[in-house]
Amino acid sequence: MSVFIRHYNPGSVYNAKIWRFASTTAETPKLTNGEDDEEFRVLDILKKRDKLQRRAPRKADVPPDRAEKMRTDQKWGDVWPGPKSFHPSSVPLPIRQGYVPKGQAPPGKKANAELMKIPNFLHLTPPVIKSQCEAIKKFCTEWPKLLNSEEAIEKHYPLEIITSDYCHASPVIRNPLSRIVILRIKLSDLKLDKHARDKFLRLVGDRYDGQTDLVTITADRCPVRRQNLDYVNYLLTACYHESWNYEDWEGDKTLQDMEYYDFDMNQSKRNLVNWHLLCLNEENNFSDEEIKLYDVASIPNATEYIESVSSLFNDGESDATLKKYDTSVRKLLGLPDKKIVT
Amino acid sequence: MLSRNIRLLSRRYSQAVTFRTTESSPTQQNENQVGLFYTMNNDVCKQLFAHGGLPKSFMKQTKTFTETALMVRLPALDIIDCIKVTDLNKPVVRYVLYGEKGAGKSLTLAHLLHFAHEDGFLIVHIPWVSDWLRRLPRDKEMSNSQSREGFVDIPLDAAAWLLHFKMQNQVLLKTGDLKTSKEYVWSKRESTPAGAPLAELVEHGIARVKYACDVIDVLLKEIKLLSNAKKCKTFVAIDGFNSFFYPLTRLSTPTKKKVAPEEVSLTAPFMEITKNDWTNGAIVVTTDQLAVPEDRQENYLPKYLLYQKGFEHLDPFVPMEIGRYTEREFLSCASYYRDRLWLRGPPELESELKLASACNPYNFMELCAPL
Amino acid sequence: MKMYLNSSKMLLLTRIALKHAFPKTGLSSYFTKKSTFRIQNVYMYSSKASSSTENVYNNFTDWETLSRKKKVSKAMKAYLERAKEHDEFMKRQQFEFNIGKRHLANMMGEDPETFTQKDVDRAIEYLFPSGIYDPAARPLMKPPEEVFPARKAAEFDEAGRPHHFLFYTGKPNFFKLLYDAAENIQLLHKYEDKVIRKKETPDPNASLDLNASVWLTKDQLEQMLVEAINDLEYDNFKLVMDRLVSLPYSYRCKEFIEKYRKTLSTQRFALEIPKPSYDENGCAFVTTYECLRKKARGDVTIKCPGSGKITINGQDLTYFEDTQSREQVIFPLIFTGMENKVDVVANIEGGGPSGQSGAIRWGIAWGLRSFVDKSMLEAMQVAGLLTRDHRRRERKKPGQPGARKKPTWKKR
Amino acid sequence: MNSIRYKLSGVTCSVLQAANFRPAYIQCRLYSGPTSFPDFFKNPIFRKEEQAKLIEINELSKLAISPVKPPGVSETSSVYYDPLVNKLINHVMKMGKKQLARELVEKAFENVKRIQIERYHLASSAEAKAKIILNPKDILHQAIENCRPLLQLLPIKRGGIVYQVPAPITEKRSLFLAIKWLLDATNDKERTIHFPQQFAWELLDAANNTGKVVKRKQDLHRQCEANRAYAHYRWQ
Amino acid sequence: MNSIIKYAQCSSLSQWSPVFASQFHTSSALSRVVSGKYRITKKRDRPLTYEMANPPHFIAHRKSWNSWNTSSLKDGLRRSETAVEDEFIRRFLNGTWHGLVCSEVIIKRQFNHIRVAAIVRRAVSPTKMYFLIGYTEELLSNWIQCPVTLELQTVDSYKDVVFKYI
Repeated sequence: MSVFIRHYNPGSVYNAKIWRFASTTAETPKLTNGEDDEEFRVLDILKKRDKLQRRAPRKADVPPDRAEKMRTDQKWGDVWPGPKSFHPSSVPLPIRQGYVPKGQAPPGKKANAELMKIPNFLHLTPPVIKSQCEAIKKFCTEWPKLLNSEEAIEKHYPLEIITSDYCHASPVIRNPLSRIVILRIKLSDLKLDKHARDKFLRLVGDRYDGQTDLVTITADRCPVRRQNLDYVNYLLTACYHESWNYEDWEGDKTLQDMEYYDFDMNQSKRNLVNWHLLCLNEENNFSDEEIKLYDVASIPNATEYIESVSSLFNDGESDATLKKYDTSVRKLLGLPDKKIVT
Repeated sequence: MLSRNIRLLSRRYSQAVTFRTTESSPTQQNENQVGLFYTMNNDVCKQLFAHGGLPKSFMKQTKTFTETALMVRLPALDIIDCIKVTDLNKPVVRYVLYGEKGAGKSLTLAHLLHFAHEDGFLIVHIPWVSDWLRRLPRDKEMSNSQSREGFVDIPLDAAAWLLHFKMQNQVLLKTGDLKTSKEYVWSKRESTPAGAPLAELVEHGIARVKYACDVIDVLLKEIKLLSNAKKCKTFVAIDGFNSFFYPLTRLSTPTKKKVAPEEVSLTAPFMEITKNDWTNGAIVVTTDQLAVPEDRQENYLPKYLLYQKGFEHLDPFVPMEIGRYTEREFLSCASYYRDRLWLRGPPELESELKLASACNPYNFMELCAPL
Repeated sequence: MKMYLNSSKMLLLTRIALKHAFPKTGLSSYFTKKSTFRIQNVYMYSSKASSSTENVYNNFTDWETLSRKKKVSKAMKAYLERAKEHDEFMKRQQFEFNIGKRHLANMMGEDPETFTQKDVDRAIEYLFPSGIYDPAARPLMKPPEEVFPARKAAEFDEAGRPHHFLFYTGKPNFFKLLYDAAENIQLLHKYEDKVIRKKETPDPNASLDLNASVWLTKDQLEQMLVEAINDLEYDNFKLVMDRLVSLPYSYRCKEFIEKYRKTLSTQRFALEIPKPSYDENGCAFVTTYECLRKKARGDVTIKCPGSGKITINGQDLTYFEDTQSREQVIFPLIFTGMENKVDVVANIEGGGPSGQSGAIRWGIAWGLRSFVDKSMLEAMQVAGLLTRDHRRRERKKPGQPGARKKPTWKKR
Repeated sequence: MNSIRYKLSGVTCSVLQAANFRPAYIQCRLYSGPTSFPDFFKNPIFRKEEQAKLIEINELSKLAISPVKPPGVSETSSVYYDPLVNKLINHVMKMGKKQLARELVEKAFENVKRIQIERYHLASSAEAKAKIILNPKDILHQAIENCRPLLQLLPIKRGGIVYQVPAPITEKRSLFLAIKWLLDATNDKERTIHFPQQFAWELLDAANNTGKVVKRKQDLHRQCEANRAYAHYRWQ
Repeated sequence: MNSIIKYAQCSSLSQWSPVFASQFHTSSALSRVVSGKYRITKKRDRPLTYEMANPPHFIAHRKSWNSWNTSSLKDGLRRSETAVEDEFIRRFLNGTWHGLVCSEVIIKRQFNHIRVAAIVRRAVSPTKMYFLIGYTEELLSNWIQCPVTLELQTVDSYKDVVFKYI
C-alpha cells in the first residue's frame, strides 16, 4: 500500500465554465478564474464547510513538448528512426484530425486517438529513403548488360519458375500458400517435331494455352516448395521424352482423333474421286483404301481444290477461305469465274 | 394539295434514276440490268409461287404494289451464266446461296426458278424445309411410314408438295414423254404400271395421301433416271437446306420421342437428289440462319450452318454470297419504292435510311413501312 | 444609479436606430411620412466609410468623448477581453502553422520557401495515409483562418455604440445588402424618369448578359457576409436582385450585381477542341476515350476522309438490332451532315443497347467537334449533343418496391 | 430583437405574396446521386426547322453558352422524326416495353399506308386520287386534330352537389385526351384482331371525322353545351 | 487508492467506464441496434471521446480501426488467434492500468512485432508508470511469444480526451 502525499492548495475554486467549444479542451485557452465580480455576490446562508477534502489533481510538472525545441533544419531520420505510433509531443506539425460539424475546428494533435490509430510514414520520409537506398546500393548486384530486352531474356531463359512469398503478421513466418510452384515455358522453345508436338499437346492437355503458346504446369501437392520444384521439373522432362517415342498403338489413329484436317482421310476425297470417275463416266467400284491411295494429280487443277478445302477446315471458315474455295471449285468444275461488281 | 406536289416531285425525281427494265425474261438479262427491277407477269408468278416460294412479307408487298417485281442481282446472273455454260452431260453442279438474314436469298432463288421455268427445266423446289421439320401447326399429322419402319411420315406436307410440283411443272408433265421406268405396287389393289406418265404418279400421290411420301421417293428416283437418260433437264431448288442437318427436329413419334431429320421419310429422297451422281441438271440450295434455332445462329457462313456432314454431302459446291444492296441497287430500290408510293419525303431521307438499315434489303423495306 | 443611467442610454440609442432601420424596400407608408428628415440623417451617418463633413454631427462626437471617462460596463469588458484573447489565439496558431510548415518542408526534404499549401496537403497525405473515406475526417494541416470559424471584427466601440446602423437587425451585413439593392433600384427609377423627361441618352452598347452566371448559393452568400442566413431571407435576396436585374438600365450598377453572381463553368467545349492527329496514310483521326452513358463505357475514333462506314466492336451497325439505338448512333452524323464524309470505329462494353448507343452518340458528337465549323458547333451545343449524360439508374431502397415507388397502401 | 426581425421580414414578404413563385427557387435534390439534371439546364432544340428559326432571330449563339440537356433516347433530328409520334409511342408503351410499342405503332402506320395505297389505286378520277392522303403521319395529325376536345367538364362541389362545369382546356390536356380516347377505342376490340390493324382503322375513321372517338368528343361538347348554365361556378 | 475511487464516484466515473449500462429494451420497436451508441442525457453532461461520439457504422468513414493486422486480408493467416490475442491484450491493459487508460487500446502488428498504443491519465507517479510499462511488455511478450512494445501518450485528466458532451 504505497503512501500518498496529498497536495492541497487552497482557494481558487476551479470555475470551469465549460466552453462548448468542439475542439478538445486541452486546446482551448484556460479560462482565468472569475475576476472579482463586484456585483451580485451570491449570498450563501447555509454555509456548508467544504466537507469533502477535494484533492486538487496533482499538478505533475510536465516538461514542455520536445517539438517546440526542435530546429527546423534538423535531420528527421534521427528524430523518428522506426515505425512508431504518432506521439504529439515529438511531431512538430500542427495536424488536426476528426470529423466535426461545419463551423468548428477538428480536434488537435494532443490526446487525439485517431492520429495514433492511422498508420504513419514519418520514419520513411523521402530523404530517409534516399539515404537508406544509398546505403543498400553497395550490396546489390548490377543487372547484366546483355539482358536488355524482353526477347533476350526469353532467348536465354526460356524456362520460368514462379514462386510467391508472403509476409503477414504472426509469430511464425511460414505460409502454406508459398509452397506452390508454377513452371512456364513457350512450346516453341521445346524442340519437338510434328508427331512429338501433337503427342506432347495431348499429354499436357489444357495446361497449354493456344493464344499465348505457353505451357504452364503448377504443382502444389508436396508440402515444401523444393519438393514441388523437383516435381514440376520431373513432369516436364517426362512429358518431353514420352512425346518423342512412338508407340505401336498410335498407328491406328481414327478420323475423330485427327487434330487437323487431312484431305485424304476424309469424305471429300471420295467425293472428288467419284465426281472425277463420273466425268469420265467410268464405273467406280473402288474400295476405301484404293480411294485413299488414288493419286489426285491426274485430276486437272484438283490440287488447288484440295488445298482450299484443307485451309477451309484448318484455318477456320471465313470470307477469305470461302472465296479461295469458290475460285478453286469453279476451276475444278470448269465454270466461269465470279463476276465482280463493276 | 401539299401531298400531291410532293408525289409529283418524287415521281419526277424517280424518273431521273431509271430503276425498271423492260427485259422481263431472265434468260436474256445481263450485267447492264443489274440493280433494275423487272416485273414478272402474273400467271407465271402464280404458276411458280402459288404454294410458297416467296416470303410472306414479299407477298404482301406485291399485293400493295399491284405487281411482282424482282430486282436483277449479280449472284443470280452469275448462276444463270454458269448453268448456261456447263454442258449438261457432266455431273450436276451444286450452288449454295448464303448470306445474312434478309439479304435476299429467297428472292434470288425465285429469280432462278423463273429462269429455270423459262428455260424449260423440270423444277423440283422445296419452298422452306423447316416448314416440314420445325413448324408444328395444330393439325400437323405425323405417322409411322409403312414402307420403311422406324421412319416418320408427314403425309399432308408431302401431298401439298406434290401439288406444288404439279403446279410448277404442269407444262412438262403434259407433254407426256416422262414415263416411269418400273412398276410400283402401293397396295393390293393400287399400283402404277411401268411406262405410266409421271403426271399419273403425282395424281396418285395427291389422291392417296397415305402413300404421298413413298410417291415422292419414287418420283425423285424416276426424275434422276429420266434426267440421266437426257429425257428432261431438272432444276433442284431447296430453301433453308441446312435445317436437314440440325440434330433435332420438332416432330415427335406417336410415342412422343423427338425425331432426328434422318428418321423423317422425306429427307432421304431429297438427300439422294442433291448428290452429284446424276447429270443433265442443276442444284441450287440456300443455307439460312432462320432455318435453325437460336443456338446455332452465330454466323451465316455455309460450312458452319451445314455442319460437317452437310458440307461433305455437298462438297464440290459453289458458294455464292448474297450481300447487301450496293450503292446503285439501293438507289434504284429507293426510287422504285417512291414510284410505288411506298416512300415519300425529301431526298436526304435516302441517305438516312441507307445508314440506318446498313443497306440490308429486308431492313430497308421494314424501315420504309411506317414512313 | 450609475448603472441605470448607463443602460437607459443604451435603450435610447436602440430605439432611435431601430426606427430608422427599415430598408427602403417594402417600407410601409406609415414610416416614410413621419420621419423623412431623420432617415437622411441616419443615412448619412450610416455610410461609415464616407467621412461626413457636415457639422450637424459634431454634437454626437462629443458624446463619445463624454463617455470615455465613464466606467466601461462589465459585459463590455468581457467582450473586449474575449476579442483580444481570440486575436492572440489566432496569432499563436498562425505562428505554430508556419513553424509546422517549415518542419514539414524539412522532413520532406524540400525548400521551405517554395513550400505551397498544395505541397503541404500532398506531404500530409503521404505521411499520414489514413484510408478514411470521408475527406473531412482525414488528417489535415491547414492555415488557421481556414480551420477556425471566421468571426466578425468588433461590432461596437468602447462606449457600446454599434458601428453599423443596421446592427440591431441582428444581420447587419445582409440587410445592408438588401438596403443597397433597394437604393440602386431607386437610382435606376430616377434615371429612367430622367431619360423619359430630360431625353438623356442611355449608354447604348453597355449591356448586362447574365445567362452565363447564376446568383450566389446560400452558403456562398453566408461565407461572403459572415452571417447565418435562413431560406426565407435567401429567397428575398434573390427576389430583390432579380427585380434589380430586370430593370431596363440595370447595366449601370453592373459591378454591384457582378459581385453577387457566380459564373457557371462556361461550356468549355469551344475552348480546347482536340487537334486531329494523323495516322500512317495521312487521314485525320480523333479518339474520344471515356464515353459514358448509364453503365456503358467505351471509346470512339473518327477518321475524317471516310466513306460513312461505322464499325462497332468489330461489327457493322447491325451490332444493334433495334432501330432506335441505330438511329441514336447516326443522329450526330445526320445532324452535322457528315454521314458520308467520316468513318466511325467504336469499341464499347457494358450496359445495354440504349446505354451503348448513347455513349457512342456522345463520343461521335464529341469527336466531330474538331471536324466541324463554329456555327455547327454551336448548333450541336444547343441540340444538347455535347452534354455528357451523367444520369445513373437510381438504387432501389429497402422497404420500397422500387427506387421511388412506395408499397401499395392497404386499408386493413 | 426577434420580434423586429420577424416584423421586418414579415413586411418584405407581404409585398412578395403577390408574386408567389417562391417554391420554384428551392432546387429539390432529395435524392443523392445524379438521377436528373439541375433545373438551370435548358431543353435541347435539335430539330432542323426549330434550329433554323433560332438562327433567323440569331438567338442560337446566346443559347449556346448556357448548359443544355442532352436529347432523349428516342429523339433524333432525322427527317422522319415526329414528336407527336414519339408521344403516341410513349402512350402505347406498357411496362417500359418501348420496342414493342414502337413496333405496334409502325405496323399500324404500315396498315394505314397499305389501305390508303389500295384506295389510291381504286380511286377512279385524278382529283379523287389527290384527295387521298398517303402519308400515315399526316393522317395521324389529321386524326388528332379531329379528336381534340375544346372544352372539358370539371367536377365542382357546390353546396353538397357536384356539378359538371364546362371549362376551357389547355393544349397539353386536349392532346392527352385525344390520344387516350384513340387508344381506348382501339383497345376495346375483339381478341382476334390485332392492335395495329384496329388502330389503323381508328386513325382512318378519325381522320375523316367519323368513328367512335369523334363521336365521344362531340358528346363531350354537347354535354358542355348543356351545362353552360353552371359555367360561372368556376370562379367562386 | 481509495481517494481515486472516491474522486471517481463523485465525478460520476460511472459515465467513464468503457462499458456503459446502456438502457436494454425488450420490445421489438425499441430493440434496434444500440451498440456503440449513447443516448442524450437530460443535463447534457455525458462526456464522449471521439471514438464514442462516432457510432460503429462510421468506422472507415470517420474513424479508423483499433487493431491493424493482416489477418483480415484475403487468405490472411491466424484470424481467430489474432482476434483472441487482441482482446486479451485489451483486457490485460485495462486491468493493469486500472482507471488510467482513458482512450481505446490500439494494437498494430508488423511481422512478429506488436505495438500497443493508448492514452493514459497522469494519475500515478512516473516511476510507477515505468514499472507498469515494463511489467506489461514483459508479461505480454511471454504470453503471445512476440516482442510487444507499449507506446503511450499521457494526458492530464479525462477532460482532455472529451470530444463532446451529450
